[in-house]
Amino acid sequence: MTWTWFHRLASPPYVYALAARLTPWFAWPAALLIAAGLWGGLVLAPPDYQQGDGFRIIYVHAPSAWMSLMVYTTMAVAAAVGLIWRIKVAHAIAASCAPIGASFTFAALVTGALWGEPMWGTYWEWDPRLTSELILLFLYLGYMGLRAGIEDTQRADRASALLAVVGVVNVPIIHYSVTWWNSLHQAPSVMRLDKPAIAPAMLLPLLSMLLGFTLYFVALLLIRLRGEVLARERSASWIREAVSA
Amino acid sequence: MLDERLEVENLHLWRGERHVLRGVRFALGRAGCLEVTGPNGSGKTSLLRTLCGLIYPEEGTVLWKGENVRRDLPAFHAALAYLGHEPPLKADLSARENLRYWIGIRRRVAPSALDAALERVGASGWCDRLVRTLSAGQRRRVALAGLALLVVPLWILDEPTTNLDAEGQQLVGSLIAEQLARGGLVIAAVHQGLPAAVRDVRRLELPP
Amino acid sequence: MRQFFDMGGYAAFVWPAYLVTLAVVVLNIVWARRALDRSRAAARRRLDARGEQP
Amino acid sequence: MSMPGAPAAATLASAATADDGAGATSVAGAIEAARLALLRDLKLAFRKRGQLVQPLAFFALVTMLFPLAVSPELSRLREMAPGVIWVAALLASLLALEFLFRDDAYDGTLEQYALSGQSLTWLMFAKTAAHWLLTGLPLALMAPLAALSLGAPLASLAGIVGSVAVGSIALSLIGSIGAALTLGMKRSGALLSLLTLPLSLPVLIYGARATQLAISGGPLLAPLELLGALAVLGVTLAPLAAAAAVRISLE
Repeated sequence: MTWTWFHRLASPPYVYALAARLTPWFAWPAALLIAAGLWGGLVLAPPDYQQGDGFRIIYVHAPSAWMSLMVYTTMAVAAAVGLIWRIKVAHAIAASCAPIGASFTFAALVTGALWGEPMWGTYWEWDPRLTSELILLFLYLGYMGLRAGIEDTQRADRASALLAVVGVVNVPIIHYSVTWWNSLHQAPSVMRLDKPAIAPAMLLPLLSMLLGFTLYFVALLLIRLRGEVLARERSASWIREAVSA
Repeated sequence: MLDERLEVENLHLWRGERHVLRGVRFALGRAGCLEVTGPNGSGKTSLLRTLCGLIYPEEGTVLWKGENVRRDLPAFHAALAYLGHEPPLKADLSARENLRYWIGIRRRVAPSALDAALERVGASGWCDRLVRTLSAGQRRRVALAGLALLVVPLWILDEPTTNLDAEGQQLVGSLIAEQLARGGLVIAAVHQGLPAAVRDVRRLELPP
Repeated sequence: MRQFFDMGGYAAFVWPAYLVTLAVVVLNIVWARRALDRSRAAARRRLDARGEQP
Repeated sequence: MSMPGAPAAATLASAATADDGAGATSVAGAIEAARLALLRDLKLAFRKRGQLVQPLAFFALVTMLFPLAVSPELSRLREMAPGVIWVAALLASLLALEFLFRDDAYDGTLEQYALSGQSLTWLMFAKTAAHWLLTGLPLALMAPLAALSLGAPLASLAGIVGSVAVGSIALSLIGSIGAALTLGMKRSGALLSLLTLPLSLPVLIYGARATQLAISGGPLLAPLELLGALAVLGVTLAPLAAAAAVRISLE
């Protein structure tokens, strides 16, 4: 059957071993790409004509913001798969995502605020992107709170998965409403970031950072996934194998 | 149409770190009665709730008329009456109102049938009092009246005789006997065994 | 070099931003490892507890 | 052995055909079941009127706090009125959410709903509708009083009632998912707000805007339409999610 790969991917022992084997294949390229991105972003890229060297925050802010959204989407997709087909490994992936996503949402907020002070003259501006990011943080916290509140892992998996799916349906609605709201109250004195055509010397480090962070996320996910898979497994024989290894 | 028949294959259930059901299997055909026994915490209630489809087992299947109940849960539930160990009654409604809503949600009930069922369980005198003023045994009787109204093929009962006096226990016995006489199936978790009126009972003992 | 660390006068914003992100990146690695170790310890405990049963 | 009046004479086969009248799994059966579930909740609520008044009293209290905390100047209050009314309404409806499923879960009613063979989605819809009738609608009817006390003109009241009424439909629906997910937890209040409030933000934004336009006499159709869209989306999706959540919580 062509579906055997799917079933194998849903089998905990296989996933546990595979995750352990794959981790370095993501971790090292991630480290290289991030190092290259840092070098390119901090040293090689020229200062922005408007923001001077302050724009260099983009090389950490954009990847963090990207992570916050990508991780949430990954979490919701994994949760939906787990909910529909009752696949434990999918629930394990979703559970692994939340702390990673929440921490990077936090980083995106802090770096956004640090970027805001020199650009807007204030650390916190009720800018639609920052506001949406803040709401996203609350969505992550709610997800983690719900998980923590339910003792039984299986029930926690299913309840939090449903919440993630409801959340991901709502994220675009929330973002749209926040943008709409912001367009009503926009103060004209505030300087806004316009989108200039970005020079390749500026763009390449950014792309390198984005890809590096994505690979780093996969590596992180694989490590966490092993723990979550182990926690969900009942069969003694392979737990023994996994623990002794 | 296939015969009413409940088959349980190799049921495994975990609650947290406890392996509660370890390979439970049985089959029950028309007019079959199964009593589930076992010490406290042996998983009697968990087993019944799994049979109902409320709990999803780790492994194993429950077949109704030869088909996995998960395939069409509403159809299975329409053929099933479940009585948990607490009577599903609202304290702020009278016994009669409770029955009207509880049973009415499943099927149309004529007021005369309602009266008959209440009389049957000896509730005629107090069926218009709020349930919060009734004793535990009286509440159990109201639940039994509901059961009498649910003429469905499969009854799953969790400790149906709790809090009942001798006469009430007999009532449970005759209700079950009637259900069996019309070809229905009964699965009951019990502590002291089913009342004597029920004969030909098979027993499933859950290990501690 | 001095010029590099000065970041054209934006040092007070650029470096904290990088520092926070770096901290999150490193902490995530530490947390993930620790979570894995915890699950392994829990699994080991579960195996021991189940030792008596067949 | 059968006693007089007992339905023992009925065979299972004939009982099955008798059941067809209510249509165990038909749409008509589902609607009848939903109607009964709605009536049951309404009747229960009127038996316990004390609980009914609580969210309303809370709403009135919160709106009263603002003049005391900020300033009794009507011009300033009028500017804040939309925000005050909507935040108070949001919190009041949240307060009532905790009771939405609690009793039903405790006394086994929810279990019987899940095992009734009827669509749990329809039953959840009925419960949410009851919840709106008992909290959202009264809040909408009370909002004009709050608005008047905050200096809103008489002409704005119809718009305020409309926006709170439509918005609270969406709030009840969103809340039903959160309430179903936190079912059976011991201290669920804080978590329930953490789950529900972020999802309620669009309602707050459009609702407050509609109220603001109503007070300033502007055209409030646009935000009202958006509120309506949220309510429609909620009506179609939220009961499904709430039913799934209830099944998970019963496991």
